Order: sequence, then structure tokens, then C-alpha cells
Amino acid sequence: MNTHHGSGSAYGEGIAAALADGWRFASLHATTKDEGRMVRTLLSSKDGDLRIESVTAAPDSVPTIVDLCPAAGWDEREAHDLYGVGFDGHEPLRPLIDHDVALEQFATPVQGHDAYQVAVGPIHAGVIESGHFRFHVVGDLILHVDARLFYKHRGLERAAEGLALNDALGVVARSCSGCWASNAVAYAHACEGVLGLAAPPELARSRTILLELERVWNTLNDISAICAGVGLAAGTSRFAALVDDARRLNQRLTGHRFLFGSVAVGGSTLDVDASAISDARETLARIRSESSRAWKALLFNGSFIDRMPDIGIVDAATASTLGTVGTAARAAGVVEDLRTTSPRLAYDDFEVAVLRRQTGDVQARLEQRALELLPCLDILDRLLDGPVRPVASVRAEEGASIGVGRVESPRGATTCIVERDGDRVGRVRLRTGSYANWPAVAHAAAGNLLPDFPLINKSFELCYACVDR
Amino acid sequence: MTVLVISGLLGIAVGGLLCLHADSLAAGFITQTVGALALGAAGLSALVSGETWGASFTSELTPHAGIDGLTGVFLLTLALVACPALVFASSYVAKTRRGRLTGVLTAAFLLSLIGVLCARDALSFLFLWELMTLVPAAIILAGPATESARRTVFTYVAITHLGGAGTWIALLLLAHEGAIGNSTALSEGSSVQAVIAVAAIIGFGTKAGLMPMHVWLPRAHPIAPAPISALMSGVMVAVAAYGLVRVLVDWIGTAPSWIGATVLILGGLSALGGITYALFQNDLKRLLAYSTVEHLGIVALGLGACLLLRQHGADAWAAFALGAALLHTVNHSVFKALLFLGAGTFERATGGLELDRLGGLLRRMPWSGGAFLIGCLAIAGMPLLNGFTSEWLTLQALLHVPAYAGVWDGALGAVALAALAGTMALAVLCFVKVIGLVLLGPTRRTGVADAVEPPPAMRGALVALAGACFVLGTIPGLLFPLLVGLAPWPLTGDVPSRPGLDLPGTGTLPTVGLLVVVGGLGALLWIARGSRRAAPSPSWACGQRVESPLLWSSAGFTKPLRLVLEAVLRPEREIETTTLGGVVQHVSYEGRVPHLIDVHLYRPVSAGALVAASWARRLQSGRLGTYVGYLIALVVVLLVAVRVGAIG
Amino acid sequence: MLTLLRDLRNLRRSIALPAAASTGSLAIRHVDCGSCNGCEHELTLVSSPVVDMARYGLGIVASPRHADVLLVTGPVTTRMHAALLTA
Amino acid sequence: MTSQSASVAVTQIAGGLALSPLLIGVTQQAKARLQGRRGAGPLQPYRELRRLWGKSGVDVEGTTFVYRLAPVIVAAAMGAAILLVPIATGAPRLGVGQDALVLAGLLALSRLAVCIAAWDTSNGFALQGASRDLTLSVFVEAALVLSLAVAALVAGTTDLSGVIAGTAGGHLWTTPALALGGVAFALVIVAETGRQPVDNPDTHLELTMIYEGPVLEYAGRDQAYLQWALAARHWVVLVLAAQVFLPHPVGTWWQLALLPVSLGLLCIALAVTETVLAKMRILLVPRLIGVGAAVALLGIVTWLVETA
Repeated sequence: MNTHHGSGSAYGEGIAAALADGWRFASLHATTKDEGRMVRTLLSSKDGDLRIESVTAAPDSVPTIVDLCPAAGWDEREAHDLYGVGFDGHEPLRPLIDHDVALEQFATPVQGHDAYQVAVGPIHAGVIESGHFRFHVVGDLILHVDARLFYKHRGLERAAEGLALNDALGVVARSCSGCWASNAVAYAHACEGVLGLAAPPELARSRTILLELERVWNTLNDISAICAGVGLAAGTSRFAALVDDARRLNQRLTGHRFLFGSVAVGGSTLDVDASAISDARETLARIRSESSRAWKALLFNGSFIDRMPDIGIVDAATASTLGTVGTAARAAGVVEDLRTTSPRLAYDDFEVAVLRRQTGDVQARLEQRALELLPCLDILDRLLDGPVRPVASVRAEEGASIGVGRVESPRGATTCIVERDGDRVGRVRLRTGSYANWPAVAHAAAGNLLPDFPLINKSFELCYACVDR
Repeated sequence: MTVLVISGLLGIAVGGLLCLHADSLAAGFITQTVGALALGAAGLSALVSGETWGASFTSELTPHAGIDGLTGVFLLTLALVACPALVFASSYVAKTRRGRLTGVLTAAFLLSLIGVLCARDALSFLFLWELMTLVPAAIILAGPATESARRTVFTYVAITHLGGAGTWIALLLLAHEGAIGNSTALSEGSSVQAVIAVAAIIGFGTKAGLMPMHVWLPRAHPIAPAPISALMSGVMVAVAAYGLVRVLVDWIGTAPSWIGATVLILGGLSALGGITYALFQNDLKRLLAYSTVEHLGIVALGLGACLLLRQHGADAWAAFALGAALLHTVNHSVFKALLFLGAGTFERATGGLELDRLGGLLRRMPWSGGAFLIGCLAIAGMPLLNGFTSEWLTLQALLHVPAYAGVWDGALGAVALAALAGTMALAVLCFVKVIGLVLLGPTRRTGVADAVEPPPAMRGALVALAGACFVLGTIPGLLFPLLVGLAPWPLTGDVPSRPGLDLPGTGTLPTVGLLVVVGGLGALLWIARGSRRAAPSPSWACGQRVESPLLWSSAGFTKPLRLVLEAVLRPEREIETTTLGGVVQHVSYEGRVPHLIDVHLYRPVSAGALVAASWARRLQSGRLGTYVGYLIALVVVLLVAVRVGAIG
Repeated sequence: MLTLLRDLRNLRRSIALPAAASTGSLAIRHVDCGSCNGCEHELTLVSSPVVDMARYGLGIVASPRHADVLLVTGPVTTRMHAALLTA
Repeated sequence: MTSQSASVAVTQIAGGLALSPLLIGVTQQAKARLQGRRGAGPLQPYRELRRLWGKSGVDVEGTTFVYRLAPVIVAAAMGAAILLVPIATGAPRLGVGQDALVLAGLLALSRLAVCIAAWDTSNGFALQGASRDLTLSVFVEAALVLSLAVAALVAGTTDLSGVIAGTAGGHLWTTPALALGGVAFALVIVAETGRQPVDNPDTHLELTMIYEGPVLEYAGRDQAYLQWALAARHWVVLVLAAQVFLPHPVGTWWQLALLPVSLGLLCIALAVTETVLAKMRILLVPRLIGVGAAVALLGIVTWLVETA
């Protein structure tokens, strides 16, 4: 990993040149060092190479890169709200986490005699996490959406600072139980990067199993949620029951329905014996057959399929601009999956599932999910070929001051950056797939009808918890 | 009756003269009220007793005047509207020069309206008809003479005269054929009958605002002062309906079914089109004017059903359909006057009638607001009020078109039935919007928050009209048999005269029973609910504060309909998102519903006409003298033409 | 679709849920005040065939005015504090 | 009043007032079973009403009497509708007549009452539901009136008691018009009861609500009235469907005896459609109902051709 430190214009030029060379934006965060506040931008290449461009705020602002890659918009707003760093050229720099501001400051101005706003959230009807959407509408037509999240901001990153590396895992990963394993593995990878540890094959296998177990229940849950979004009760019930099956399996294998406690920095304590493995294979085989049967039934339900096409479109160009990741990006035709470039995990010869019609609408996202379920079960089938034993990492290289872990979570690329402060956490930043995708949700909603928004939202099925942290 | 008629006419004339002086302006309006009341009494007695007064209809060209039952209905309507409107005006019209002129012209307007109703020969009818058209133009011009007002008056005069040619042709041809007052003079299916029918439909239809001849109406009605708007939308269009009934039902004899079908189609078009465009208006008076188009459409539906049923020999049902159309005319006049006067009250209290900038007036003005609420419920066709009774009758009439009128006309009747059902639902949507934006919710503008109740005269006029809506909704069955009896053909069997509506051979509308049951159950439930209530809390907005950007707009409430009807209405909309430096700067939205008939029919025609007839611009001078001169010249030319035999 | 309904019927038969001891009626309104999302995921499953909270007469309702119970998940973040009080 | 008509009247009033929540309960229970759940039993709506009855109402700040009057008006209008819709041939008139078109008026009255109450509270979701409901009602009303017109033409009267008598026996099988009217009326049922594919009574998402939106701001007994009125709406349209558009025998006693069976079947049919059909796109719903109106129109034309 290359680390560059530039100041002022050199920082911007460096990023511009890298982006021109095909590097992609991965994360941006601010941090406080002895020499002052700093902003670090993480870039990644298609092959999984990483580089960090840093810049010191002089005295309290740095050049913006949002004009180069709009994907950095939320990161810059967050850095401003939490660290007080200004971004020259990011105009207007709307507050993101700071909720003590007037409506006019965070909402996009919408001109027009007939336009008005519909405010939804933070408290929603039904069981939904807290987040606020301000729809600028005329009747049922959405002109623009301002998403205001961070109602669940618990300050987990700050809470992790100063903890020992392994202790902080619980805090960081706990930001979201829907993506617990992804967050935990990303964090563990980042820490192991800092410590200079490499993963032996057994450790890679153990962690990959956890990641894919998480993906199984999440994918089933997403399909169930989309059925609920269009009110297809039979589908909702069927897939919800399968989600429960998958989570019960998690419980039997790891002792927790959301896999809590099954990942550690520098090794794995996961211990699964042969009988549990055969039970797991049996259960997964059943989930495979039952879910494909149910999926076929859904495909033959005209009323269900009719709801899907042509709404909530995010095309490939927009997906690239907004930095969309995961199934949402792949459904739009941006074929990227971190599982192809994960040397620390056991994804041998992984191939990205490519959809025939990559239209980037709700239908494409749903089909992409269904398409990815089977490879995911295949991977589990391959990896669950014997007992899983506790294993420790091996020392491979010198430690570093900054470590990065990137994992393909059920919602897309999750990036975790750890800056060490001795043997403790100096600064940790978790940028999950949900964080990257929220701007795409807002974009997808514009121009659609209000009653279709829940469906569009569910087709992304993003977490609020791991965005808010 | 003679006493009533003469005292009525005198009252209005004297009242008009009293208005000449600022000190006696209010007294002038009151005297006019007394006159209108007397004429209404004369009309009522003609209707109830079935007696006639004065001359009967003649095809001669010498002046005759008289009153029969049909005239009586419309005189009654006129009184129902004019009395409250004049009382309202006595407080509403300012004692300025302009106000005095309005007072005088109001009397002239009333006299011309009465004259048209009482005329018994073609020439006086046409003379007074022209006067009735021109006086409102003068009243509008007497108001603040803005450029747009002048242009509107020009459109009004131009279009009503273009259409008015139809009236002239119809009346003069009828006189020529000796068919005025004689339904046997024209033979069924003759070409002259066809010409008369078409001319009458165009002539009277233009005045009644039937689509597609309606374009002047939503422009002209709103800009007049409120009492005059009430008279124009309440009475003048009713007089046009009177003309249609006279010609199509009384005089042209048995009409071939295409005439009835045409009226039915125009009616359905006007009803649906009128209410649809009313929905998308953002100005209260303009909205009300479009709704006049809708209601005259409903009247035309009843009339069309009457003609079709009569053609197919269902005489009893034809008479019911006629009764439905007449009852709806009366009902419409009452609630439309109420709503226009209410709009005038609000305009005075708040200084504007833009729907998105009112709100909360029911709390600020409980009496006027409450009366306006009842008017809205009545016009939306709610059971227990008068609008529903005549719409129910019209639905029944249309339902019976398929039962009697054969396959083609029957199918047309069924389509019209669906159109009316849709119209009624659209009216609910439209007036829910009006109630919500005007009367309920928070006030949306600072001026609105200071609104106070108007003087007692204005308030009283509104409450009286609201009471009329209620009474007419409770006892329509006492009036309806009289209206059915006006059918010029012999009837077997009677409609029972009881408060509720009871049509022989089909369902009933027991208005009193409904009132008792709904009212009684409501009271019972109100009491059963008790008074245990927690402290008021703000409305729920998902944990957010309710702020003004969250208030719904008029366009927003009707947006779903606009989206559904996109293929028909062809709304224009532009959404533009401006992004600069990777950040969304602002979004702008522009949406409009163009008036299709304006855009595709009138604009090309009027553009051509304007170029060709540039001399007509002199009409825009805005001086009353010009109009009077023009009118006299026209009449003289026509008289000469008739004498020489060039026309007729 | 029939296969789906048949699967659901088999599912209902295979899950031996105890009969509800006493059925009543209770309206719940859920307010997430900073949970880790686990509560929400599990709450969603509570209405699935596996638990079927509806058989106890429990239901999630659309408006706090309809609710008897506010079900608060999470430690109540500063940002949710005001909203929770409104509800 | 003969003993027969007296007992019909008693059944009609008691059934409409007391049994209508059962229709919702049966539908919910059937849905639960179809979805692999056990459900709370068909009596659950009564428990809910009891719970709501015990709660106090809440006023919204800044509202007028319109807000407080609306639930009462809605319930009273539906009460009148229950008296109006006869459950069998020869049901006595209970003061409000038995006219089919008056029924349409009462349904419109209850709809208008909730919608203006929505404006009174100025709640955005209430208005959103109201605007969708009223837009939809344009098409529903046309379909309702046309489908009732088919039956009225076949029976020769708009008096519902007469209509039930006129369509009794083998009419449904011999009169294609009536079958077409029935198809249209089926769509009207779905729309008037707020069920899928028109609306989804189970998911409480603010943005998708149609019928639930305007009632969001009510609590306690107000809400109980509104819930009962919804149940009464089920009763009214399902009774009409059973006694006009489904095959029903001639003779009052037979009709009464078969009514529970038909109502049960209709509830189960509602449950099945709601389980296996997804909710439609909101802009397609008016088209669906519009097609229903066109089918009813076709029914009238069929009848015209047949009788010509």
C-alpha cells in the first residue's frame, strides 16, 4: 500500500491523476494528529491495490475532491461535522451528522410554486430503523429526496479510540448486527495489517464461512423485504421462515443468531465439530431447495413481477459517479466484487455473478440478489467439508501505522481503516456498503412516485445502524 | 299576480335609481331585493297554481310579456339568488362612484334577466337577451379597468356574440315557422327543425357554458364583483338553460334522437371537462366558474335524457328527466350563489383568493365559513343536501335511458351514467380540496390570520343560502312534482307530493328518513363517545415538527389524478436539477395543465379572427356608450333585415 | 403460487407453536433509538410464521395515537431524544 | 309487518351492527392460515374494538369540529347504509329506502368526511391517503354505479329489495350481463374494502397508504368508530355481492339461510387474493377499476342487445 502525503493542491492533483488512471475512491476520513487535523483519502484499484492520499488541514480546511468524485460527498460532510475540517470548493457543505441546524441548511432548495415537502421518519410506521427522509414532492411525484440519517449515531468510532485492538473489535463490529461478520472481519483485517499478520488458509476458511453465512440470511431477508414492500404476503412469510432457519443455523454453529463473538483479531476461536458441520450442510441444502422453489413461485406471480421493472433506476454511469457498491452496482452493470480480490479470504477462483439485463432498476437488484444466493451456498458447501478449528494468524511482515481491511459485505464493499496509537486504536473508520449506497437510494427515488419509494428503498435494503455508527 | 309583477319590476327599477345616490345606495339594493322577492312570489304562484299571467307565446314580432309555469321556476330561482345577493351587495358594494354605477347596472341586469324570462315574442326576447349579455360586460368594465379585465370582456362579448348568432337564428326561424308557443308547427326530422335545434344548442349552449363553447365563462365570471358573479353563475346560465328547455322541449316538437344524443354528449363533456379543469385551478372564483360549466353539463345531461326518452315514447320518464334538469338548475343556482358570495367575503377579509394562500378560515369566520362549508358539501353532491337530490334524479333518468331507448341511445345513456358518476366523484375531490385549503388547516398567509366576520347583512345572506341548500335537500319532493308537471306532454300517473323523492317504478330517496337516521345515529354516537379526551397534541409527522414547507399545495392534492389522466390532459412539467462541483445546488419544478380546448380550438381560430377583424378592437374602448350604440345598430339592422325578408 | 401455499401449509403444520394462553389485543409502536439493528431484524421475524405474534393479539400499528405500547430499542441517542418524546 | 319481514329486519340490523367485524376477523384468520400462521382467531376485531373503546380520544392541535365530527359521520353514514341494504328479498324498509344510488351517495359521504378531516389535521400522510382515495373513487364510483345499473336494468328497478328478487334464481347463468356486472362489482369490492391489489391493510408504511392515511390521527373511541365503519363497509358490499351477483335462491328464507355461506366464501376469496397478489402500482389501479367500469358498460350493452 502506498501512502502519499501532499499538501494543498498536490493532494487534489494526486487524486485527480489516480482517478484518471482508473483508481476508485474508497473512503475519506479526518483524524487529529500532533501536527493538526488531517484528511486521508483511500483509493483502490481494480486489482485490489490500495493507496492513501493524506493532506494536513491548513489551518482548518483542505481542498475538496467532491468535484472529482461525488462519491466523497458524504465523507467530506461527515469529516466537517465531526472534526471541523472545511473543504474548499464543496459548496454548499451541508451538515450530515450535525442535527442542530435549521431545515434550510440540510435540505436542498426546491423552487416551484406547487412543490412542498413530505417528511418521513425518524420514527417510521412498522419496524424500520431510524432515519429521516425529506421528500420534495408535488403530490405523489418525487422531485428530490434529502436523506438525513445519523439519528442512531452512537459515537462508536470515538468509543473505540484508546481501546486495545482486540477489545475495540466488539465496539466497531457492533455498529450493526446485520453486517456484524463483515464489519468484524474488515476490522480484524485492518488490525492485522497494522500488526503485520497474515491469515493462514484455515483462518481464511473460517472467516469466509462466517461471511457467507451472513450473506445467506441477508439475501433471504432482502427478498422477504421486497415481497413485504409490494404486499405479497405469501412470499414475505415464506422467505421470513427461511431467514429464521438461517439464523438458527448461525446460532448452532457460533452460539449467536447474528454470529456475534465469532471473530477476533489475530486468529479465530471458532470451533465447529463434524456433527455440527453435517447439520449445517443439511440445513443449507434444505434452504437451497426451498428457496429456489419459492423463488420460482415468485417469478411465476405476474402481480409481483409487474411491480419490479423501471422504477428506482441507477444506471451504470450514475453508479460509478456516486460510488455505488455491491449488488446495487452489479445490478447496474458495474461488475465489481471484492471477493475477486480478497487474498486473506478463501474465495478461490471466485467469479462475479453477472445478470443478463443490468438495468439498475428494482427488478435487476432483486434478480442480482437471487442470482448471488446460489454461488454463496456453493462456497459454503465447498468450505464446510470438515470441522472448523481455532487458529491463529502468522507474522508475515513489519507492522504499519495504518491498516486497511476491505470485505464484500451483503450490501457491498465495507472498508475499515485503523490507525494505531501504540498498541491501541488511535483512529478507526468504518465505511460500510450501506454508507456508500445511500446517495444512490436518494438518486434512484427522484422522478418516481412516492408509494414506490419503500420498494426502491427495500431493493437496496441498506442498514442505518452501520452508517450512523 | 299582476300586483306582484308590477311591484317587483317597479321595486327593482326604483332600487336601481336609488343607487344613483351614495347615501341611498344600501337602500337601493334593499328595494331591489324587495322587488326580486315580489317577482319570485309571482313565479312561485305561477308554478304552484299552474295559472299563467299576461300574454302567451306568439310568433308575431310585437312585444308581448307573460308568465307561465316554466318562467315561474326561473323567476323563483332568480329570487332565490338575487335576494341574498342584493342584501349581500348592500354591505359589499362601496359607496364610490364605481359602486353606484354597479348598483344601477345590477338593476338593469336583473330587469334584462326578468325580461328574457317573461318575453313572449322573438324580438323582445332577443333584445333583452343582448342586453343581458352586455350589462355584465359594462359592470366588469365599471370595476378596476385593468388591461386583462378589458381583454376578458372582449373575449366574453366576442364569444357570446359569435355563439349568440345561434340564438338569433333559432328564434327568428322559429318565429318564421310560427313555432313559438306551438309545438306542432315543425315536423319531425325536417331540415328547418334540425337547423333550429343546432342553432339553439350553439346559442344557448354558449351562454350556458357548455363545452366546447364555454371558454369565455371561466374568464368572465370570476372578475365581476361577488354579487354579480353570483348572478352571472347563478341566474344568467340558468336563463340560458331556460332558453334550451323552451326551444328543445316546448317548441320544436318531437325531436329526432340525434338532437337528444347531441345534448347528452355535450352535457357529459361539460360535466366531466368542467369539473376536471376546476380541479386544477388555483384561484377560488375561477374554480367555481369551471364548476358552473360542470353543473350546466349535468343539467344538459338531464335534458338530453328527457329528449331521448321522449323520442322513444317513455313520456313519464322524459318528464322526470325534465324535472331533474330543472331541479338541478334551481339547486345549482342556490349553492353556486352561496359559494360566489362566500368567495367575495373571503376576498374582502383576506385580500386574495389564491387557494394555496388561504387556510383556517373556518376558525376565523365561523358563520361565513360554516355556510361556505355547507355550500361545498351541497355542490359536492352529499346526501342530506340539495345537490344530491337532483343528481340522484339525473342518475335515475340516465339509468332509465337504456331501459327504454333502444341499443344505441341506450348505450349512450349508460356512458352518460358513468360520466355523471365520475363527475360526482371528481366534484368530491375538487371540493374536499377547496374546503381543506380555504377553511381548514393552519393559515397560510399573514393577512388571512387577521380575517374577521363580515357585517351582518353579508353573513345573513350566506346563512340564508346555506339554509336554502338544506331545505331544498330535505323537501325536494314538494317541488319536484310541480317541475315534472311542466312537461308539455300529457302524463299518466302522478309523482306523489311528499318531502322525499319517490319515483314510481323504481327506488326512492327518502330525504327526511335519511336525515333522521344519519342525524339520529350521529347524535347517538356523539353522546356515546363521551367527553373523555386527552390533551390536544400536534399532528404526527414521524417525530418531526410540523412546519410550513410540509403544508400540502392545491396542485399536490390533485397530482395523482393528473398522473392518471396524463394521456388525456397532457400536462406540461419540467424538473431541473442543477449540480455544480459534484454537489446538487437546487431543483426547480414547473408544472401546468394547459386548457386543451383553448390551445387546440380557440387559439388558432381567434388568432386568425383577430387579424381579419381588427376593426372589432373598437369594442375594447370600455365606454358604455359604444356598447349601447353597437347594440342599437345591430338590432336596427336585424329588424330591417327581417322586414325586408332577408332573414327568416 | 400453489407450491408456495402448499409449502406454507406444511410449514404451519411442522412448527408446533403452543396455543396462545390468553388472547387479547395490544397495539405496539416501535421506536428505534439507536439499536444495532439486531432488534429490528428479530422484530421483523416475530410476525413471521415461526413466532406469529399476531396470535396473541399483538400488532404493530401505523400511528402512535393507535398504540398502547411504545417499544423502544437501543440506548436512546441524543438525536432521537426529541423525536421519542414527540411519539 | 309480517313475522317474516320482522325477522329479516332484526337479522339485518343485528347482523350489520354486530356481525360485520366478524367478516374482517374471518378474512384475517383465513389470511393467517394461508400464510402459514395460526392467527388470532376470527374474534380478534372485537377485542380490538373493546381495547379502543376503553381508551380516551386525542384531539389534534388547531383542528375544528370537522375533525371531531368526522368519525361520527362516517359511522352514522355506514349505519344508514346497513339499514338501506336489504339482506334478502322482502326485507322491510327501515326509513331510508333501499335505493342503490342512495347507497353510492352514503359511501361518498363517509369518504368525504374522512378526507376533509385529513385537511383539518393537515397531516401530510392523511392528505396523501385522501388524495389517492379520492382519485381512485372517480373510477370506483363509475364502476359501482354501472355495475349496480346492470342489476337494476335486469331487475327493472333500483330498489335493492327488488333487485335481489329480480336477480334471484338462475339469472346469473342465463344473463351474461349480470355476470359482467359481477366482474366489475368484484373490483368495486376490493377497492371499497381497501384490499389488495388496491391497498394493503397489513403493511403500515406511510408512503404507500391509501385508506389508512386519513385515519392516522384518531385514537380511542374515534378510532373504534372508524374501524367499525370499515367493517360495516365490508358488510354492505359483501352482502350486495352475495345477494345480487352471486347465485342466490328465490325466497326470503332460503336467501337468509345461504347468506352466511356466501359471505364466508367471499371473505375467503378476499383472503386468497390478498395472499397471492402483490399490491398494484398506484397509477395502474385506476386503470384496473376503469376496465371494470368498461366491463360493466359492456354488460349493459349486452343486456340492451339481448332485450332489443
